[in-house]
Amino acid sequence: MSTFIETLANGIKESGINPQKISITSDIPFRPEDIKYLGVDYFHTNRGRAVAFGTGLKLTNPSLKVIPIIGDLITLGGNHLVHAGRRNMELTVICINSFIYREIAHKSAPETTTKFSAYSTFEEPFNIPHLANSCGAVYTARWTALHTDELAKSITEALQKNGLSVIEVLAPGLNYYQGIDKIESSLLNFYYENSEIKEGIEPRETEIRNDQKIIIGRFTTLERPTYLDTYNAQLTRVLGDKFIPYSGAVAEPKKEGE
Amino acid sequence: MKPPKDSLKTGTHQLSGSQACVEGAISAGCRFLGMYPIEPAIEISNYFLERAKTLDAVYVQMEDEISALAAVLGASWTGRRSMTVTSGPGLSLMMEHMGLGVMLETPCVIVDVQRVGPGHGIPTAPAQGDIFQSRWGSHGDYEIIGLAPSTVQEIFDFMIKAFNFSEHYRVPVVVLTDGYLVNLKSDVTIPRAEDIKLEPRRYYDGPQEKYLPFKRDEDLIPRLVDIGAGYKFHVTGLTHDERGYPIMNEECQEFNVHPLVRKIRNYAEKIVRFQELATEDAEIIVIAYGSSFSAAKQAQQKAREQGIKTGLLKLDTIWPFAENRVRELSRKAKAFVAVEMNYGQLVYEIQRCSQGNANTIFVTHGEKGVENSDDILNAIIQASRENSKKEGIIEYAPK
Amino acid sequence: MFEIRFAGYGGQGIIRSGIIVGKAASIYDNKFATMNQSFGPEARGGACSSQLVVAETKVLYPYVTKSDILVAMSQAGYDKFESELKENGILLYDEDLVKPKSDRVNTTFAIPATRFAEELGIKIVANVVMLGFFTAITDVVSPEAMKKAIPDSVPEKAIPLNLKAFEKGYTYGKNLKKPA
Amino acid sequence: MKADPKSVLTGVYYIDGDVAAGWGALAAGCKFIAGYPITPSTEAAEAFARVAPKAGAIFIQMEDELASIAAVLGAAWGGAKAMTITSGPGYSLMMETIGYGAMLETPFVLLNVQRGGPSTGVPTKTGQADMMQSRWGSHGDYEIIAISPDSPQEMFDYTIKAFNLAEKYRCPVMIMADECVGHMTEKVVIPAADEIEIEPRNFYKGSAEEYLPFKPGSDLIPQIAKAGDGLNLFISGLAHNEKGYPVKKDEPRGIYLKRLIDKIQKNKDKIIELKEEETENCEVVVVSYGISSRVAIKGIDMAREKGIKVGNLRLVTVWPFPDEKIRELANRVKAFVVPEINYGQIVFEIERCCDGKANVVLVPHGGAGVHNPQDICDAIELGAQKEKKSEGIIEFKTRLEKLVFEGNWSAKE
Amino acid sequence: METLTTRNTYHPMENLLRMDRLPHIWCPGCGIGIAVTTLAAALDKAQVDLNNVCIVSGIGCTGRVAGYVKLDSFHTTHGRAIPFATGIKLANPNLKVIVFSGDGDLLAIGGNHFIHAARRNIDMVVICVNNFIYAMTGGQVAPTTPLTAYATTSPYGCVEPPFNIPYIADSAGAVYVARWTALHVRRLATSIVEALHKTGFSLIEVISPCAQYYSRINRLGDGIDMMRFYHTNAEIRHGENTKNLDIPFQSNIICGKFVDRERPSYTERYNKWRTQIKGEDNEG
Repeated sequence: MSTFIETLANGIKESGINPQKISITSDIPFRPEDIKYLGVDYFHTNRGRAVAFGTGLKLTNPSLKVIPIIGDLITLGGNHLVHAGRRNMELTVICINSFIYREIAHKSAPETTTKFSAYSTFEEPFNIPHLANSCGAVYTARWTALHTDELAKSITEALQKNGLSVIEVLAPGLNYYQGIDKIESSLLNFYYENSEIKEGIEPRETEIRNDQKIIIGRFTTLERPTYLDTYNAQLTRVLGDKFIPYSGAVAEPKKEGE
Repeated sequence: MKPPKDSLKTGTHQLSGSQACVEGAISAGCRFLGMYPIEPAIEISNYFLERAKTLDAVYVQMEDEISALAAVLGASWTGRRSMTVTSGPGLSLMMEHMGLGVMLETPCVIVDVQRVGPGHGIPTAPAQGDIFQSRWGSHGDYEIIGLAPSTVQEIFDFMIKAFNFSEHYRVPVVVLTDGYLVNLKSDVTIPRAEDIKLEPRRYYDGPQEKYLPFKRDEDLIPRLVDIGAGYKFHVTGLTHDERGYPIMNEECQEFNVHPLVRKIRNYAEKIVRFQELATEDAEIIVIAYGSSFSAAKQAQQKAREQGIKTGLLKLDTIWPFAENRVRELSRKAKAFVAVEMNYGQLVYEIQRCSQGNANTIFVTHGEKGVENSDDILNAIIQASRENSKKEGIIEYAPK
Repeated sequence: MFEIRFAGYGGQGIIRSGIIVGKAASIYDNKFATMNQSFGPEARGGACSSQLVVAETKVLYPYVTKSDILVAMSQAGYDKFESELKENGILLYDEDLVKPKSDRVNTTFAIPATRFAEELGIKIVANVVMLGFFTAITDVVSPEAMKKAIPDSVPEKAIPLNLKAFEKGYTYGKNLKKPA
Repeated sequence: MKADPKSVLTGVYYIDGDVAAGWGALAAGCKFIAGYPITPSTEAAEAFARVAPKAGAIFIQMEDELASIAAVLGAAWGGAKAMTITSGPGYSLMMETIGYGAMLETPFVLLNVQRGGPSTGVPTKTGQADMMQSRWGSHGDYEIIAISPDSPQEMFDYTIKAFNLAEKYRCPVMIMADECVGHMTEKVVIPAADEIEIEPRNFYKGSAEEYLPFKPGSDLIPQIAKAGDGLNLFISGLAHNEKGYPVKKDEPRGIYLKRLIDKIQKNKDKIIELKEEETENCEVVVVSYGISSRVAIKGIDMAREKGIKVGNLRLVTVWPFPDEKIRELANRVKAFVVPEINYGQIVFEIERCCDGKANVVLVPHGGAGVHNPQDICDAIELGAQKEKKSEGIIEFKTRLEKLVFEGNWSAKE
Repeated sequence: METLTTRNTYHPMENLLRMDRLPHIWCPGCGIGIAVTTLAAALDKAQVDLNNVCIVSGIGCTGRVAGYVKLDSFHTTHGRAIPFATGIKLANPNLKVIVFSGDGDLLAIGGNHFIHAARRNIDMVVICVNNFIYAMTGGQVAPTTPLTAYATTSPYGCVEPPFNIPYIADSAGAVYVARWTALHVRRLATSIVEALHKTGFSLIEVISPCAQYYSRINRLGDGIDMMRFYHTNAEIRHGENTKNLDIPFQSNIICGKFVDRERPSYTERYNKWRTQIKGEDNEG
């Protein structure tokens, strides 16, 4: 079992939520064993669509807790994330930031070029917590994958939040999920050692820069009505009795003999 | 027109399909790659980036394939030869801009390294499942040109062809290869600059104030100018007239869109390319393209050894489809054996053009390995034993 | 079969006119009626039109090719669609808003619909006045059907006023002895 | 199962095709529509948004078409009957996820109100040029079902049918309408709820241990599950086996992947709906779909007045394609006449199935309007007169084409 | 070099507009025309060579701007003006690229490109006309529609909070961020000039009336009424923290220049990388 899955499992366990009511939507291919271990439903969505897929899932069955885990920066799916934030869709988004900050890493990690990382050489990354915050997320945090206890705690807190939570996890290459290889572990250690916890800092200040330590921690937590809260309140206000408060869209099952 | 000498790696080198693709593009004058990484097309973009270091070439990894092709179209209008590389899921995302490319008649090349689909499919396994998609995947009516190289050398050669076609016909050209071929290593001969013929861009050369971006030449193709050259032209994805101004009626729709189809269909015979092997006396004709070619060739030869008069038609261009040649062959042959790494796509075209003259047998190829020719050979044998005309497509079922 | 064109400018209820007649014909007169309207930027600002085909059997071709009836509520609408009107086609127009060419004397009918509507207290029912006139002059729909269709298409509070407007146009049409 | 009375707006209406489709979805038990505004399909979304809150259903306008269809798939796996609504450009954006949906065998419905293309084309006017795209637009091999309604009443009826087919065959079902039908206002009769038959979702009810999400039944269709039922679902867009686990690169995958095609192809007879008229003793048969099939009747009537024996075959389901029917007709007619609002799409399928036995005449139209019935009549006459078999498709030269390219037409806004 | 006033005609607008395409499609009372006029004034003031300016629009009412402006102009697909412009800019860095489009186009379907172009700091001026609604398709809810405001796809009031566009642009990395209403033509022109002279991703939001849909559905009067509303409710606060720039339904609109900073642009970083690599290669 990879460290991340164990962290996730701990986070879920602490939250007290029945794993059977949790769905993970992700564009990262998890292994069946990991999902079995977590005891959740898992949807390997197409690239970038984990949040949008999760939106459909959550709205259809609001009793579910949905955890979109999105990888490879937030390239394809960035739009879905910011809009989910705006709507305050009740999702616990885990952003795996595998973008290799070459300039930062250059200092100590000698061998950083994995297959996907060659591209990042001349680009600057997003400040994900700041972006999430600017579009309305109710919970933002950033940890490295080695901050297992802190990360698990953040997952627990985020699962208990009503609204869009965004937890950024700094972890190198995608292989991390299949077990860490040598290059990645050296990079991960580098992240770990070069990070500094600053809880509650304004997300604007958490930009990852090569001339300073990586700022990690829980940055914001606030209360805002969720999409469905707003929806039900507004329609009740306007439609009164004619409105059937929305509680889900699960279809009736086929009965015996039908 | 000739490529600039210093960009060429003239000589014979051992190259992977990915490298051959990039060398071909660079030889064809391509200086812009907009892409988004996807298996199994990553090597191509990595190698382009490698080569871009020493050339005046632009490389950009966009946020997704939608924007990758959008950027390529924009770049092409500045006068740079531009391309993108992708694989199935990415090609699906590019579909809307394929239509824009067609509508703006923008020269560009899309390399599709096919993998098993639909959905994620099997990212690392080669396939030929995007054949129909490349032709029909965007909404509305249009035609494109599709090329399918079969060897590493052909990847190099076809990239030059692709750019030449796209400049000449002002249409997106799709190069349909797959994960097997781009990873294959083989000797590739890169000619000297003076031996490579490049189609120059069809620039407008009349008086500036008379420029009409969509006024067609005799051969239905309009002339281009670059952004920044002072023409102040307008182009739109809406149905437009010669000036490029939108006009929303059925007459203008006819005026605008019919030529998009015609400019390819009318010149299909000039575009279509194929290679034939022993088709003169053949009863059974194997039709194959892309990576399936070498296994098909093997099977064809083995069948000949067994005394079955077998020929081979290898399609270099998939689109436009080699209609006339298949029709001609259908009158001579007893059966076609269509070989594809999918569950039946181009075979529908073959069946259509066989006009009920020849049987059409379909073989799914590749699951036992791209090199494996057993199923093809067995299908040939099955076809040779069948003496009556059968309706519809006969699916070869492996024993 | 009738091919009918309603033309005017935005805000006059031109589309609604097509819907009301279509509804009256197809639901209350048991005929077949297919209505189409123009959409998008071309439908904004000035010109606005709807086309309606009414027939005894299913309408196959959904657009007006040559209209039997043109209802013009604006000069621009009239100018645009006049050429589409059949040689012996009927022209109905608001006499204060449209100045038609005079070459169709026998089949041209005028009504001060907007002025009547203003007299009734609200300009926006001009189209309903026109519909009353339309019902009186042409054989497309029965007045009974129209009187059922109008209440379906307007807010409840406005029903009496609209029916009054319809009556006004209808009576004016019935009393009109000869074409203008 | 009968429709839920809360969701059925029983009555007689005078509404447009888009609205009828929106209401049809609600009647079919659809509780979730995610969409993004695009002309000319928006009215369907607006209609649903208006009625949904009163029936416990929801409409959500997503940020784009990619998100809309992804949300619909999520909703379907959450257990909802779900639909998205779009037109050409949006449809192109959805292509990746449609293939993904087919791979997951997700039941969902997609309404495409076609407009003039390619690219932005003519947004406010009609077209039928997404027909091949609907079948082939995503990468890889898969099959879908496509229905083409010709009136607002059919927009209502066939939206319900689309949902039923989606449930039954667990595949994307496309309603390939067009602007003309979508924006056309006609009488629509909505029956009482107990007269509407809807296909309930065939949820898996067995134990979690035994559940195989992609194990097919005898009809080749697996039973579906939904999230949150403790089944520990593992659902992936990777090529997967019956358990849903990814197959390896070198493993044989044909048996799993080909079923996506077979489950439609082998149930074809049950899916295909055709409307035939006077095809028994005709010399020419007109094959059409959607709005063109209505306009075609007008052309057919004109040709019949001239004494030509013309049959009419309307494809209500366009995909899967009725190969056998065309083949059978090809044996006894001289020609097929195919009016489509495109420059040749379904006509290729007809040419393919007629095995060189009859001529195939295409009556093309670029869109932004419908055919001139006179063109169809002339094409029928051409088909009836031509004794010799022509090679390939005969493209009829329409009046519009002559006007634009040979007449004195000049572009005016 | 060619500028608007060197083109020797009577009125600068005549030099920027395709006179042969007028009248335009915008409704009476719309603010887009004002924004275009202001762009003309700004181009004149900025003294840029018009041959080197290229304008790209997406789809929507504002998307039609490219069609009326006499520059090399591209009317692209919905939401994709920014990536199309990115291709142009990277392929020919000498060009000045202006993206002129609407809120739905840039922030809904184009949201991803918006944040990524800002992150990459692609050198372009993005003018986003925000009228709070999808007008071209007839008044659907937009990601900028204020909470509780009506639209055809939110017939019972909008249930989604709107974006604060300057805040997103800022958080994604834009180097210049400003907001004005269609009333602030002179200040808007100044902002456009400043943005044209910046290297990097500049965003200018222009709050604009939509009399035909937004105002009509929400009973806010016509274009003039909206202008009056801006007159009384717009408040200029230069340098305001972008997080405070939400626009609730019919309340204060904070305008001004909020961000003006320096970050290396994509092209600068790319070229720097190439020089480095070339250097390394030479050493090797």
